[in-house]
Amino acid sequence: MITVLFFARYKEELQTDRLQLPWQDGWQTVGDIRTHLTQRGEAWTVLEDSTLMCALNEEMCSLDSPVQSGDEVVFFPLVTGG
Amino acid sequence: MITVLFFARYKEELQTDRLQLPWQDGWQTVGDIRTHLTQRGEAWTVLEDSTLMCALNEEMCSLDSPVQSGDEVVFFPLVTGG
Amino acid sequence: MIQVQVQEQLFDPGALLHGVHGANPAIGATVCFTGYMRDFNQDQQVQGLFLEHFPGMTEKSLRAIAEQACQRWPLQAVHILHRVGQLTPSEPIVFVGTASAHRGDAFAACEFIMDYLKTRAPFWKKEFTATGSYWVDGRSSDQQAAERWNTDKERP
Amino acid sequence: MIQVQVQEQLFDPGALLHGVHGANPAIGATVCFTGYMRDFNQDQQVQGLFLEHFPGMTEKSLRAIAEQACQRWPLQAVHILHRVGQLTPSEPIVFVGTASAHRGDAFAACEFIMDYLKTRAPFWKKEFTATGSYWVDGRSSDQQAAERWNTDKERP
Repeated sequence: MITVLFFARYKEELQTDRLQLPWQDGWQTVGDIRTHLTQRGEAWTVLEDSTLMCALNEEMCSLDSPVQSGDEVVFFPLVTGG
Repeated sequence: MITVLFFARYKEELQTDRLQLPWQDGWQTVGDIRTHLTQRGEAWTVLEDSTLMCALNEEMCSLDSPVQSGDEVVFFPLVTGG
Repeated sequence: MIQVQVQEQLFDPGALLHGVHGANPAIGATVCFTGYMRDFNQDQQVQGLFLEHFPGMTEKSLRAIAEQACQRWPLQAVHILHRVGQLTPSEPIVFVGTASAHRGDAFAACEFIMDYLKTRAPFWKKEFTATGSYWVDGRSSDQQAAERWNTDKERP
Repeated sequence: MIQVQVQEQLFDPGALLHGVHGANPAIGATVCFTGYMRDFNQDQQVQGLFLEHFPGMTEKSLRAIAEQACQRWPLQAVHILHRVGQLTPSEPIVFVGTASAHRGDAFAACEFIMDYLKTRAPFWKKEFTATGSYWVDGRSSDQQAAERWNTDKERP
């Protein structure tokens, strides 16, 4: 199982802030989770955003970061605090 | 007539904060006033300080700045405010 | 020495400035940045701002940025406060205060923290205008400002 | 928009910070530097500080520095306050506050003003220690800090 969270614009466009995905053999990186989601259809292509940022278990990560079952993966647009 | 002011360390070492010098033909620059003063004797060599700063009529200036009778010339060490 | 706060409530930047110095006689310099909500952005009048964040990560990421600053410069105090939720124009959004024996370190650390906060802390702004509400886009100038610090030099 | 004060009395840096913003909704960022008296310098405990200045030139030179900053960066407010006379440890000596739409301009202007103030405003410090009183020497690092700004670049 992988928990996926979305924030800000992604959350609104996907109309969801949280998903639970049953673990699939072959998943190796955060990027694989993204690819899985973008194949769900039109709305999900928002995650192909070139400035997409991601976090793994509450730490910033890259799309290359390895995932395993039980992880929490978060996708969000460029941050704009301050 | 030239009015000369001293501040901080110079003022203490010279034991004066203000002089009036009768105008002398041949004076052209602030540097000429300094040379005149350093020739007064031992204590006055404090003005040969390589980091000496100067002001002319309440504006920072250089030793090359031209003077004329009636001017106020000020000599002081490197400033240390802030 | 490091203090990090994330809160909805309005705060008083002047009171925080006093806290950064804290009457510590070893401190020679404090630099305090305050970011305020403007009523104008991208040619539009802005009436309100909503600041979303990722609660699990927000304080952690601010603390990590403060710790990096303390490793780069000798600091006596770092205080970061960032608001979340609903804001109105002229309200303070963020405060970053740094204290050091010497001014150069306090300036560099404060600017470093703001540049990193702008690009590495999980906050997102949504602006409310007469024509609707819009998520604010991240700016490439902010990314560039943060990249200035990627060298070994203490100053960009 | 430019405010310059030279005074003997203690001042409240937090209150000045509020004044720099002044509830102007066009201001997105303020940067406030406060310089404090330290109780230690050059391996000696310092008990007091006397700040001499050249009254005819002091405010004029501070105002000229503020005006140069306003020519280099788009600023909404500049406030410089410098104390003179007798000070005790932990007291604030100098405050420089800048306000701008964007943070980079406020940071650069505030640091520029401090670097110029340190090398171009007629103040001299005399420290009082257990072994006597000493005029503080000007530092070449301050001269170098000021020279960073002599290029056309907005940032050193």
